[in-house]
Amino acid sequence: MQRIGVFVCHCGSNIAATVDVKKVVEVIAAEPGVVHAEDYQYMCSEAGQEKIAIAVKEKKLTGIVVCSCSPRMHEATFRKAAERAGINPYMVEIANIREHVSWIHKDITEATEKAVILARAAVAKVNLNTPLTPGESRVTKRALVIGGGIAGIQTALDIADAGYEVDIVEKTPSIGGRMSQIDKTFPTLDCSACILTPKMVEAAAHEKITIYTYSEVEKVSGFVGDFTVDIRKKARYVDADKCTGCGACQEKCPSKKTPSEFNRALNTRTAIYTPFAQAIPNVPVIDTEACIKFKTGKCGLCQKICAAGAVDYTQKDEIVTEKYGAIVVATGFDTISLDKYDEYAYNQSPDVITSLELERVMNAAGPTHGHLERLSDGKAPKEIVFIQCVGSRCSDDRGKPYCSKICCMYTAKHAMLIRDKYPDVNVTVFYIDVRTPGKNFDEFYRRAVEQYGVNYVKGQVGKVIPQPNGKLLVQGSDLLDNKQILKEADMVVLATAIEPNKDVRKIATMLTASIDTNNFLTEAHAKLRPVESPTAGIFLSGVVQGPKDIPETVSQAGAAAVKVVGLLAKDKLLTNPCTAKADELLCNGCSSCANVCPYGAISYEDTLVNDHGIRETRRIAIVNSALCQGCGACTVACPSGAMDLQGFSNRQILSEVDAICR
Amino acid sequence: MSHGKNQAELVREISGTNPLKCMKCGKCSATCPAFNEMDIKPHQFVSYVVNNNVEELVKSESLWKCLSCFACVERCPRDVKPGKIIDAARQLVVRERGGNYLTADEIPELLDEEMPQQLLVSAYRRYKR
Amino acid sequence: MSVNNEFKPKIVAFCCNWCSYAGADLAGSSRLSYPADVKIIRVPCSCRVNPMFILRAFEKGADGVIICGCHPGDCHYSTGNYYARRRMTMLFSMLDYIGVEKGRTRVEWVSAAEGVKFSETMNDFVAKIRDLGENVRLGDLRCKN
Amino acid sequence: MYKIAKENLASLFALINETKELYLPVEVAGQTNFAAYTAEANVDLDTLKTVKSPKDVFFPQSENLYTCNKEDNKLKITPEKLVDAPFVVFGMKACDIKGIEVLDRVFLSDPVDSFYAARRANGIIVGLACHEPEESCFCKVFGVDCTEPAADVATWMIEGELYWKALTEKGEALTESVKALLTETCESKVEAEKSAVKAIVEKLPYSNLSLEGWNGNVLTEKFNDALWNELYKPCLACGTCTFVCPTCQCYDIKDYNTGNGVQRYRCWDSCMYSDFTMMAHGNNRNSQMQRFRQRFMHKLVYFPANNDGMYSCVGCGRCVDKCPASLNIVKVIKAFSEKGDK
Amino acid sequence: MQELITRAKELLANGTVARVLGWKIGDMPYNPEPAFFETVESLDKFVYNGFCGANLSKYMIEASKLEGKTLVCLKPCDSYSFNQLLTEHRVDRDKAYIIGVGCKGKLDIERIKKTGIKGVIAIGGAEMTDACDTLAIDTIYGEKSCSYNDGMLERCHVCKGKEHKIYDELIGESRDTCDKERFAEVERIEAMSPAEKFEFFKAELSKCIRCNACRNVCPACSCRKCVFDSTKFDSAQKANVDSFEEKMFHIIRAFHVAGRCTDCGECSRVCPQGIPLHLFNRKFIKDINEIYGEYVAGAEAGSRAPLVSFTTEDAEPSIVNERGSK
Repeated sequence: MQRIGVFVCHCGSNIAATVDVKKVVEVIAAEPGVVHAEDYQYMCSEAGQEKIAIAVKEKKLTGIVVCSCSPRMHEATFRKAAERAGINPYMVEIANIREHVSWIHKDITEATEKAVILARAAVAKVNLNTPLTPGESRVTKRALVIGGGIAGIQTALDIADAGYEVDIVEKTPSIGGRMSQIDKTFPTLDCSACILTPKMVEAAAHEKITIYTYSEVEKVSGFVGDFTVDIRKKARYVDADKCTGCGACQEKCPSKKTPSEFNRALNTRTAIYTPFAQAIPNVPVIDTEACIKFKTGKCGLCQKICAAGAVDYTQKDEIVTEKYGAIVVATGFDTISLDKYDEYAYNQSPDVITSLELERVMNAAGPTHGHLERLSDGKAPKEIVFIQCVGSRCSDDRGKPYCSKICCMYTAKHAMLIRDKYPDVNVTVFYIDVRTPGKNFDEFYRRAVEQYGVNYVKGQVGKVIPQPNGKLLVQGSDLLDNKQILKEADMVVLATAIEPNKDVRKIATMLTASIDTNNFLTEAHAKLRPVESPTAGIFLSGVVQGPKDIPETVSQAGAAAVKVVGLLAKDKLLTNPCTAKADELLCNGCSSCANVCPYGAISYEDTLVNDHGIRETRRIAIVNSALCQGCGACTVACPSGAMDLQGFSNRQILSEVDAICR
Repeated sequence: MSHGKNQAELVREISGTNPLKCMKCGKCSATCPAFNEMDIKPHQFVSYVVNNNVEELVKSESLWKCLSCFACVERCPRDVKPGKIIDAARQLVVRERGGNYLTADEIPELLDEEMPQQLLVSAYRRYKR
Repeated sequence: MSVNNEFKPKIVAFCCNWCSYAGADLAGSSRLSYPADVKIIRVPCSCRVNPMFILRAFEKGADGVIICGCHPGDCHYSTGNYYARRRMTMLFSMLDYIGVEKGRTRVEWVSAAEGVKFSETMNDFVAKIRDLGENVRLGDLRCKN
Repeated sequence: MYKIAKENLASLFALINETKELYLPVEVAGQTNFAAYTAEANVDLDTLKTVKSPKDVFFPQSENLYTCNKEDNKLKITPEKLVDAPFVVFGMKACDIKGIEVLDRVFLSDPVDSFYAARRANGIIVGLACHEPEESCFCKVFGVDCTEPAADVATWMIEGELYWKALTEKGEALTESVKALLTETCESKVEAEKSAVKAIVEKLPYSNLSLEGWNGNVLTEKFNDALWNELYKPCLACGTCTFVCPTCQCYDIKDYNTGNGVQRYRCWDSCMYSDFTMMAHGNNRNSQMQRFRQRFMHKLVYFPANNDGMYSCVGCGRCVDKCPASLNIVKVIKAFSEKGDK
Repeated sequence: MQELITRAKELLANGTVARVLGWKIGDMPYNPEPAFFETVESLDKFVYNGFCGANLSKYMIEASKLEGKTLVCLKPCDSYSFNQLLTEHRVDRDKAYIIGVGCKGKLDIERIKKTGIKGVIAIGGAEMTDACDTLAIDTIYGEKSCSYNDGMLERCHVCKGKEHKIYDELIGESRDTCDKERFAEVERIEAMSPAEKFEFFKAELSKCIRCNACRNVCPACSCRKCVFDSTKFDSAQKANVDSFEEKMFHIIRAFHVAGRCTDCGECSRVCPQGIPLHLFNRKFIKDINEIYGEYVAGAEAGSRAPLVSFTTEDAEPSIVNERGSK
């Protein structure tokens, strides 16, 4: 039995005006376990807290009930007061007699009665409280960034600049990501490569950053502060230490028919290749699917030509195991498949392209060397139609229900660039809404219309029909004129919806990070914790969390870095002691609890138990208190009651129920 | 011709669509082969229902110009199905005239030599449920 | 006022710490009243509510039990209320099946911003329980005197 | 010897119930058990064996012992009132009456259980002879004569008439109080019925079960027998056998918090349960084999050792009928004798 | 049956299995008991007939702890239970050699006796090999008969089908004995008024003697220590007749097995008071199927039970107001 002290606060007249505080003290003093009860004007004041300290000392209290305002207001205050007085902070319970009593009830008898009942419930609970101590876990001062696009690079740079080691894992042969494919950026129209490549170089050169390209995360275990990750370094068949990046191998390679991933398959590449000229590292990889040597055993030209002797056909995949304190997911996006959008004739005509493909067409390093031309016949287009919201804001299963956010702006950019460079080309944009929130965004769009004469049509395109003459007949509606428009275009550009990278679901599973139905990772709080995953130690950077443009991505990447740095700066983590705990004598090892745990905090171990003389090895649930956030989902999933939540135990809650219902 | 249930509600009920889902993209009108024949355009059907102005929709030319090709239904990104809405409006007229559907025996005598095959097909499509 | 013999139901409200308890606090600070018959038990999440707690409340004489949590999708622990939703649906269906009046149990999603909804919900729930009268089908007779 | 037509039994029950509580077999939702008589009760005298034995009329499944309340900061203890009015149990079978004799040995010997003693002192038992014994019956093995229930009043149901014969003073008094409904008759029909039923008993498959080797003196030998390790295996550790048994008398004492005080009550317990005789240090029988062995050793060895050779089994056969794993005392006894044969 | 014994002997003799879990011949025609056989000779007492209703899958929890494999005989419906136990890591697949035994519906002696048959001495027609539709029953009170169908367990009338969901080999033919609507009784209760429902369950549950047979036989109730026996939860209960605790016990028990119960019907088979306990479990199964989509517990090992799963589109608990009693 505890020795409980009850402290009833007047809160000036906030409580005392509607609750007979003296009466509460009198009634509660007679409760079993209560050895001290008093009231005071303001319990949260220094003098009030002092009263608690004195009572703890004089009455040898082991538990404290404060009848006051909401625990959300002052629970922490009174816990600290208890700790200073020498008792465990978790031996404190609050009876909320202000927000839940005095402020909502007018009748004093009724309010007093309710205050007594709430106090009784708190007393009943404290009777079953046990001292709890926050756990500690160590922090490995190294971060992992998954994805080497602008989001990943920026996060890594910011973390590294703060003085912590960072590893970047990038799936493709080079870092750079989508931004490296983009020609110009809105709303300033500066060259994407010009602002990205210095960052890539900086990352590669940074002494705190290690880059694993052509690599994938294979396995993740552990928890916040102490993750262990296996990284698979895929065989490049080129020794990075020897390669000078001269490019001779690529020139000689006879296998030249593979569609270039970097150029969105608008042209081809060789079997041994670097995705683009500024690739980092500037070390080619061999695509074994395309390589004649790997397919037939004959060839070996690249090896012969390589003066550095870097080509090594015997290279094997390598697994690197590394420990991290925090993990940032920055896996980015891709455009959706247009296979279900037959009406836009994307698969029928090479002159119907996506906006990302247009970026490559417009880029000097792209398949047309930056000349705007039709991919079917190389002719310069005279009439270009842009179609917005292709697959975005779509409630059927062909597209995505969300707005892809970046399309309005890049379409304005494309339209403007074309009109600027080729004033004789007519540009028509079919739109549903033009969305331009952002600094200088709407001004940018208006310039496209006002200064560059881009023809914006409010309406959607119903179908694109390739004509025998090579033209594309675009049938759309102009809702403002209430007309149907038929337009012969030379080129159609689709603002295709973006979606998270296909691999993200696999990664989310490995990280036990929650993911929504659209495959975006869920943030811990939509407003207040937008760069953290609900899973402790996992952070989100870039489009993996939701559609974003470059400036937003960069700022979020920085924010994620700050969160990581904040975590790595700690030597030890204090963990919330109100975590779940399994009673090993009751546990069945059935996995029900692990199935409902949102944090992957529960694992199973074969444990030797001594059950009243019976010794046997049993599969027992083990809760990792560093991961557990204390929601209690597991406690209800557990049929035997083995799983219980410290601080909100089954017996504690039942005792509150009993106290209220008596 | 309004008794009991409000007509807009009837249209919603018969068509099984929710016009409020419309985001006014106009893809229905963009895709409609009978657009030029219509006085009220497919994308407008929705607002007539939303604004409870079914009476006018029922009186419109469009009611009988729609081919029920269902291109708008196929292409609508918001699952609003203007084709079903106009079909529902037609239903109101048919029901008002006392019938619900034609019976199979009635069809032959109604057949016109010059009636295009396409209309027959679309009629079947329209009335199959 | 204090002398009346009208039926005073016992009502237990389980509120999740992050949304509904905060919603109740907001109802308090906004002075939005609801009957004193409602007594709130704070739980970390609606998924912490074991059906056993609810039956225990009825056993010991409660006339109504209401569970409040974050709106689906807004759970502080991301998925807790989804589990709570299934569990409570099943439990309520079973209680209905054995002949307990449906109105005695309820789940309501109340966010931290919905002080008004909290108060309205409680007013409505208490009114419904008053209409239903005393809980005679679930209590333990030993607790009745 | 008296008799009463079956169709007049309702009046008889009503008459008894006017002055006394009456317990008799009542059918509820397809099952017949002893319950308090009410005008609406579906009385069922045809079912040979009620699911539970009627022992709970004298030793209820759960009964309150006392209640504690707090009054003005002082603890107030109110003992439960003892039964002080006569009541009648109608329709007990000979085996179940023998079961009461076993319970008497436990509860009426020093220290006397006052709750049980009060019920025994006030209870008037009207026995009903068996008419069609069933294959699971083996009362004969324990010397029970199912045609001659050793009650305060013995009755026989023969061709739609209940024959009534008082055997004790209590029985005489009860007979006196209902005499208006009875008519006097001779015993010849009863004698014929008895010999006919006895002939059937001889034919029952278990009637010749041998108890050889089971007595109070074989404790160590039987306790250590390896056979238990085999026999217990199908046992599910449920309490069906103990709860339907007319002689099982173990109980647990528990507290119930009513919110206004605490009720201390006792309820039947089963030696098959893992928490049976649980103590602070744990349980002294921690395997199901031990718990299983306990039940049969108690019935066939420990009890006779302490009660002049009396077994605490009366052969009612309820465990034979009801065990979910088809285990029972007969199989145990047979297993030991088969082993002896080898 | 002979084929089964021969095969079991063979597997025991060649060391594939260390023991056989089956049924041993009883001392009455209708009471074979679950048994472990460790020697070839002991298998002479092996029996498999219409009275072998007991679901042996739960015994595999203990058998999984023993050295060597256990040959276990599972009927089609038992195989669901085994799968469920496997899903919950309660049995070890590597420790089991599963013979899927044929089943043509199992008999319930209580049902046979309810037809007025007393003093049973011998029963003909219960053997698996028989195509008999009628049981010839020899009693002390003369020759009686009962149709096989009338003597069948309730669960066999709503048979889940003759397919074994997990096995190493199959011996014997099975028959789908389903001739009743599985949820008919649940629907009948659902259609009652709240007062009628309450009276129905009150009458049924008032018979409960808390013997725990339902719980202890249940393959889903495989907890090492039940919450109702545990001192940790403040929920321990024992034999409190006519109190709320019976209702609480049965509701919570049904809730704990909801989504895990394979509807094997053992609870109703063993209840000494004949309480139709399956009506609780089947209600949950019906609700789960209707609200969350068809789910068959134990049909597939490793599948995720509905109550440890969710979708963001799940129905709100208020759906009970629309579906439940009016």
